[in-house]
Amino acid sequence: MIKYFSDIFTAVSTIAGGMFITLTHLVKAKKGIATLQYPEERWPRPERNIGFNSESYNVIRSRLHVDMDDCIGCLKCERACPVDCIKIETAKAPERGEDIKDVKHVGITTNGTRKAMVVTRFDIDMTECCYCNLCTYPCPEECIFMTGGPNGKKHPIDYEFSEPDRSDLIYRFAKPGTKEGMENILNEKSKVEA
Amino acid sequence: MAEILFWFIASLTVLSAAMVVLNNQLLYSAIALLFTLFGVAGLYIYLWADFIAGVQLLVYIGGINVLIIFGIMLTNRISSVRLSQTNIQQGFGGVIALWLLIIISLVISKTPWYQVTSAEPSSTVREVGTLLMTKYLLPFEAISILLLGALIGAALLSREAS
Amino acid sequence: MDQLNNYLFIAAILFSLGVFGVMTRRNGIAVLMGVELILNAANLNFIAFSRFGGMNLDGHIFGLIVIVLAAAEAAVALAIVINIYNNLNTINVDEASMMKE
Amino acid sequence: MGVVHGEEMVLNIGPQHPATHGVLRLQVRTDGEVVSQITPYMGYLHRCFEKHSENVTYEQVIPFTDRCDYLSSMSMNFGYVVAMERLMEIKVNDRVEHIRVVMAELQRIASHLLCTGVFGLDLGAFTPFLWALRDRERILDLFELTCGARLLYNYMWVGGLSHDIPVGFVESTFEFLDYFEPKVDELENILAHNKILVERSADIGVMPKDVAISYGVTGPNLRASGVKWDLRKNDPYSIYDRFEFDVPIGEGQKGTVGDCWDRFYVRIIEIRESVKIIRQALASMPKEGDVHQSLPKKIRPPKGSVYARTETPRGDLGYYIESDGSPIPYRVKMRSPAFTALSVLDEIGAGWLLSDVLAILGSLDIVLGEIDR
Amino acid sequence: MMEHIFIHYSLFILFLPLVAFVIQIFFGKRLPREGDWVSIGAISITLVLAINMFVQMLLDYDSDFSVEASFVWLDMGAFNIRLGFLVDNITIIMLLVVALISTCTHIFSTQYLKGDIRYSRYFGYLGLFTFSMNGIVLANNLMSMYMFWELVGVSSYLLIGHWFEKDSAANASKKAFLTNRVGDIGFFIGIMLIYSAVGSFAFTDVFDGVASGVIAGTTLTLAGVGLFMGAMGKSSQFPLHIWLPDAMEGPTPVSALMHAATMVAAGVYLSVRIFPILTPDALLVVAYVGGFTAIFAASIAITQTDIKKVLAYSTVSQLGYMILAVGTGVYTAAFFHLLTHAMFKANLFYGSGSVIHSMHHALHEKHDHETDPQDMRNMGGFKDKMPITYWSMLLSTMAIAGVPLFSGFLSKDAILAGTLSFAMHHPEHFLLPLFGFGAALMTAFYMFRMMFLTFHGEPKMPELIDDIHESPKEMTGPIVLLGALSLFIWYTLPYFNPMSTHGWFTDLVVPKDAVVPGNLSANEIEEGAHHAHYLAMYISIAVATLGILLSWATYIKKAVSADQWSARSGFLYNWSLNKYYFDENYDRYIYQPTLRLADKVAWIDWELYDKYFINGFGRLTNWASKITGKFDYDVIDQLLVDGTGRISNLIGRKFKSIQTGKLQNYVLYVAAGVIILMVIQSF
Amino acid sequence: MTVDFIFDGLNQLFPAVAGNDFFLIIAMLLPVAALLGFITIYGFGVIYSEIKVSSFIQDKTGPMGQGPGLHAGKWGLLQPVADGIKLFIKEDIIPASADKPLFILAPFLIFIGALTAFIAVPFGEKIIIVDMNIGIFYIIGVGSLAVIALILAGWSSNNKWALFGGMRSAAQIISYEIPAGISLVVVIMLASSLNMQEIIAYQEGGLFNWIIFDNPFMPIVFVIFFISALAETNRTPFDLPESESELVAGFVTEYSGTRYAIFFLSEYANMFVISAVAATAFLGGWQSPFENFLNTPAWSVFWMISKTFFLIFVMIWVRWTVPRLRVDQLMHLCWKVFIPIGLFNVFAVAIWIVVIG
Repeated sequence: MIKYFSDIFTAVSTIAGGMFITLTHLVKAKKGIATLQYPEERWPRPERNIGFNSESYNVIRSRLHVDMDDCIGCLKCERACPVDCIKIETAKAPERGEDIKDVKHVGITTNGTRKAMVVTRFDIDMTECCYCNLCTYPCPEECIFMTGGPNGKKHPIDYEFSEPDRSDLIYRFAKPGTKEGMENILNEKSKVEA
Repeated sequence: MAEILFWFIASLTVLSAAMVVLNNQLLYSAIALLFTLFGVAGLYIYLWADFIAGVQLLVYIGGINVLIIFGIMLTNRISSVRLSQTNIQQGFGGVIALWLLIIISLVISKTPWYQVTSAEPSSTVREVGTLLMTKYLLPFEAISILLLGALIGAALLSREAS
Repeated sequence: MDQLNNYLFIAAILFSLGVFGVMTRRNGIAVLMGVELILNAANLNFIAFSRFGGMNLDGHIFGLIVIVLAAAEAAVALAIVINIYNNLNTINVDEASMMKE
Repeated sequence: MGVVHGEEMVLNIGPQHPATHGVLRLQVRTDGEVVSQITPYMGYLHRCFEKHSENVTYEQVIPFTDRCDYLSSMSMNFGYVVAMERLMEIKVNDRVEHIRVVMAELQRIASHLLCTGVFGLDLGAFTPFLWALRDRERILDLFELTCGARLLYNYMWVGGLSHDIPVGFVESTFEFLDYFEPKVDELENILAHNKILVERSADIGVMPKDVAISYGVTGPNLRASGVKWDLRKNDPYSIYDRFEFDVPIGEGQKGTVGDCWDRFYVRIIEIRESVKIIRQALASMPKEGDVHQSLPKKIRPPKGSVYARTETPRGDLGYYIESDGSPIPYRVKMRSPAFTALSVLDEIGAGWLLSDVLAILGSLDIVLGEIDR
Repeated sequence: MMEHIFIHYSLFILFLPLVAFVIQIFFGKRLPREGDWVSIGAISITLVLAINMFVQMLLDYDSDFSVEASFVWLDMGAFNIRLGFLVDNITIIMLLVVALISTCTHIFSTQYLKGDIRYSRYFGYLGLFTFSMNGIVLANNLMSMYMFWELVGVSSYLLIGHWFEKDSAANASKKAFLTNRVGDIGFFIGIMLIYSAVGSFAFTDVFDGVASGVIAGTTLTLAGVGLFMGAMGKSSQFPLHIWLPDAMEGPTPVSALMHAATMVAAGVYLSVRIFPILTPDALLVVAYVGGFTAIFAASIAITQTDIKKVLAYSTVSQLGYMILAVGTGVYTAAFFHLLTHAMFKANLFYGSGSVIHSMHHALHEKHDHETDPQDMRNMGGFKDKMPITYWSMLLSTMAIAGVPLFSGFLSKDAILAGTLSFAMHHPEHFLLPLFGFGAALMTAFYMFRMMFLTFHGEPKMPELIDDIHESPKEMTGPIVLLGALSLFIWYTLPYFNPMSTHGWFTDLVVPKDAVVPGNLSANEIEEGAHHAHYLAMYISIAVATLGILLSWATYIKKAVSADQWSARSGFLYNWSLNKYYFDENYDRYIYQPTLRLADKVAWIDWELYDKYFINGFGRLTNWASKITGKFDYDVIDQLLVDGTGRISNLIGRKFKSIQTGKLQNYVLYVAAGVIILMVIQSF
Repeated sequence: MTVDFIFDGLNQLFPAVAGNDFFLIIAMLLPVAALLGFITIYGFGVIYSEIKVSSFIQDKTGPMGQGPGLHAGKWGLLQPVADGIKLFIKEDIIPASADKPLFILAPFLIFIGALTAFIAVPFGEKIIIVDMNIGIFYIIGVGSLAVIALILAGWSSNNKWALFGGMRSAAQIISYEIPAGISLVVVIMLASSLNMQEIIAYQEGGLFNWIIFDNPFMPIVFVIFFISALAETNRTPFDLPESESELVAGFVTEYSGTRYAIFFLSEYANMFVISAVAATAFLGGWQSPFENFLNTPAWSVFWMISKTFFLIFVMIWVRWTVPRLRVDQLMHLCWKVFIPIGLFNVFAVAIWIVVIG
């Protein structure tokens, strides 16, 4: 009998306590609200500072971007990728370090490396990408990176890269016409040699 | 207007009562019974018996009909949708029932009923309550004991033998 | 609407339908529904006589008692029906005829 | 005479059901509402983790471990790198170890928050779930600040970390802990002692000590059954032997030892203990130290095998790695804690009502990614 | 309505045991000590109230004191039933008796039934019994008395059958119940006769009605005899006495409470209450029934070996005394004897219970479950082992045997004197005093026989004697108290004359003149009794002494061999031992014949009527005329007699198929039948 | 009452064709139309408040919008409207193996139950559609219709979850009608009338004349009634019939579109009715809490609705606080806690009335 009433008492008191807690949340609604009004408000990207000389160093994992002008076609990123979403094809440049105007190939990277290969295809399938960031580390020219990476000022952070067409998520970084241009050049060259 | 409504209710009652006994799907019968009970409750209101109508709503619809539906659910393979049943001696029974109706109707129409016209009572609840507590105290107590007995009996019947 | 006979006729129809149901249905619960119809018919007569026949509120009392009776009856009947179902795995009343002999 | 026995019914709970925490299918036999047998069917989330690992290099396995227990990726990374470092005999510096411990404990808090919140949700209390998620978001913010990802971090590498922690991380973590501690009390007050929740979970789904041990159940589930077993204490890895913390066990405070309530409450106490560890680790963390110091240039472990186990929020996580000397692992086997927790479900869940089974399932805190792998 | 404080007291006394009953039934199992303290508490309160009432009665000392209160219970227009209380001196004394014995029983039972599985229920039933007994005592009208009468029957049924696992107990309870029903039929008929004449149930109205002659003559006699039949049932008078000895299957405290002191006294109480409406004819019936019962039961008691059976038949005998006293008009004496008898007989039962209890334990120690612990042939020599029981039982035995200085002497003396004076007035009824004195002689004999067999002499089962020991305090307490109450001193209070019945009692319960015209006046008898008093006293002392001496000679001195005597007395001994074959005779002449009646009738039909009459007649006529005989045989016998049977057989076989066992078919037939009837009716 | 009032009004307005049956039909339909309008508006309001209160309790903002169009109005005010529109234009699926007639009948039955109960709810001294003698009794009686509708919905869906939900809700509602009824019996004993208006009239004269303050037992009675009301409307912690973590959505699992919307609306309508009954029976109905203050008919509507909404708010508040009970605990609570205490209250109040009142 005592248990019966003490059970009723605990039930009433604990439920009343819980209701008091929820009531405080209701009353102090203005203070505690955690929601962001998405289209109007965006998620604040944390400004990351790891103490390097670059003032802000963002490691935000967003979509991949390749600076084609710097890519030397070393295939390190392709090998690092655990899911094989990067596909690179290269062609040997006629001359190391020379610009080839026809295919908009720049011969020297910003780091000053002379390029021996022309990248004819650099495709990243973002539907397969697992955002592990592994491809960015081996790159000797730091030309592949997640947007918002070290060159964050050039590339704004964005995570709204949904596309109506699935094939639009295959990013083709090789400059348009490179492949055909290189084929033409190589054909001409072989013809000349022949 | 009220006349039309009366006949509407009466026909609802009778038709759904026919559904109750003629339909072969048990659950449809039960739902038809619901409408019959509703109709009878409506007729009670025409008979100035608002309290009885309320009791009819509460006990019949809220209690007995639900109980019947529960009974149907508990005594059938409920995961199959069709809860049908079959009839026996339909022809003979139909004839007998019809005859019964005819004879009762004859009796009703032939009998010169003693009728009085009384005024509509303002509220029946208080009077019914007073009657229950005075004149009909014994039946009232008896019926409550009966109810208690039925309760215990039903509980006992459906209890697991240990 | 203000005629006693109307109500008596409705009650008579309900009664015969109820009797028909009781006589013909094989399913125990369906039989029970027939019984409910009969009780309702009786009740309707009580209330009708209560208004027209000078029974005044006594008819109401009887109506109440009948309703309570119906409730008790339904409870017990369903308990029995469920028992029959548990024992015989059917509630067809014509198959529950062990008391025949 | 007899009570009404409902016909035996076979219910499929899931694979799409609000209470299965993922794509789990439970085939449940019920008599009325009483469950007589539970058969879990798994594999809806099977991703061939182990087979996959035999085809990628050692460092490429780490992103896959993330995806096993997606609610405690840090701990999964941690287990793998501990195993690899044992295999390659790498000793990492103190700063790395401290950061790893902080991350793992933060992850434990996040995971337990989700578990307790979802347990409430399973029992019908919606609000505490959202409060728990709100606080979990703060932890995910800290992770994002650290490594840029909110869920799948790939943060711990063999021999180090992918990044050092950013400037201000320690301060913001302390700030978070100060904010967080009263919230745990609030969570406990609204949920743990609520009479209805106690009624729903106390004495329900009791997992006795011997059952838990014979089924190989680990982690909070085992501790709730009254076994003081925590790898951080019993088989210390990393630097856990340097910190002071208690290992809470179920005491049967509201019912029997090893009931749902105990499993639930042990997690709440563990949150508090984790907070303690984080405070100690942050305070004693060396200011200097290169997180890439012992990072091997090329991961090519010697021929041999290793089995290493760590304590994740769900229990003992074991990695068995066999190397044939090539840069690609010969075999990676993962012993996942939630798998054993799920296997005990039929043992402790049969005989209860349907609602209780879902409460028991919620209290076991399973993650399908790890079970199916 | 309830202006007098006694009404409040009575209300409490009536309903407290009922409250205890309800509590015991619903919560008994859960209360500490299974709740016996609830019952004991309730009953103690009633005892205190009863004593209070008693003391106030003594202080007021008003012989005409009477208060009454009633209310309408059932209002059915012209027919209404009132319930109410009538409190007068008789009621107060009865209440005291009931409360006192009931309290003693409750206390006694705590030990006697210790460890019983239905302990709390037992106390609950005791409460119910006390409630209903008080109800009888307090009733102011026949109807409510009848109700409580039946309630007493129910609760005695429950209590006798307390150990219903034993077949004998279950049968005894049924027997008691059914036998009582027989008497109650008469009671009910009597009530209805009176009601139909007087139109009221209340005693006062009935008495007024009788006085004013509304009901008189044969009707009144019949009503009186009818009411007395109820008393016969309850007080177990011949020939309805058979249930009481069997009722000893119940727990011994129950026997003490109901079958010695209270329930069986209800019959006497009823007779006393309705005394004014008993006509001389009815009284004569009463007197003869009582007198015969007294001597008849005493003669059975002489030979019984079961200690409780002896007491039971002694009870029947003593009740016969009381009824005899009522019949001869000295109802004061009857009531006085009721009072004293309640005390000493309850005590005797307690004592026997104590002995049985001790025997039972002793047998239990020896793991002997075969020996009957109630059989006196297994006892003997308990005197030193159970001194308290022995001495108090001895006091009560003295009282019942009519030894001077004990209560029984006073009351018995009064009865005998009344009987004697009645016989003096009406010499044709000389048998009545003979019954009285004969019974007194036998009582003295068999009571001391019981004492000697139980407590004196050599132990018959020496292996038990070490385990025999005095019962605990809860049991000896009531024994001592009631033993003390067997002394004369309490009953002759203001005068202290051990030889005279003149005490507070006689003045309080003065006999009122019967209201029936032509009845012999109670006062007249009283006068006569005074004259016959000394004669009666001497005879009774002589008779008692003779009985005791005879007993002493037989069982202590062994001067007279009991076996020889029994052998010599032949069938008389056997008859007595077998209770005059009453049960067997009932069985043989009433139950079995009824059962066999159908067989007999059938037999008569076939064997006598058919074979000898029809066929014989046929043969006779055949002998006279073959044609007539053939006609007779073919037409009468085959066609009409057998043919009827065959046709009904045939019809039965045909109609058997109608009985399908399906209710719905029956409904159909019924409906069809109704329709056919209605159609026929309309033509 | 209102019907007569409108009928008289129409007759006076058009004396030429007075007494026309057509007027009577209008007089009957008008209140019904008003009622439907009220339920719709009330539905929007209560759904909005449910969303908002739950959001604030959970530290969210709930639906917010900066203007009409995409964002559901200012502060999300148009969210319920948008929800409603969505539900009504959604495809209405009837499962192939369902029992079609009953599947269609069930939502209407429950809606009829909710709607017909409204006509006995008093909003003011004259503002009540039908002032019945047995008003409070009538509402309890009509409320039991929901049970049948729920069983039908659960059964006819031919889905195990739905069946479980239907049976559970039926058992639950039937059981909790008893403590609710017992609590109302106490009120009826005090007011000695079944008429809603007379019950309110009994509580005339300010806050402390309300039945809830009538004697020390009444708060307990009120709490029992209110919790039973929660159970009868299938609200948390008694939302077992539609408990989403167990039974997916209970008896409405297979319902979609308009039919689902009707179930949804009926639940909220039942909440209003039961809160209105509670307000009437315990909190003085449409009477102002202060004697002779704001006690005009217009204010009476305000008081009634604000009391009702306060109770609805408490229901919402409770819903977002507590977990859900289990079936046997639910029954335990009803039969072993509420009914004994309720019966005790009946006796206690009866004694109180005789001894003190």
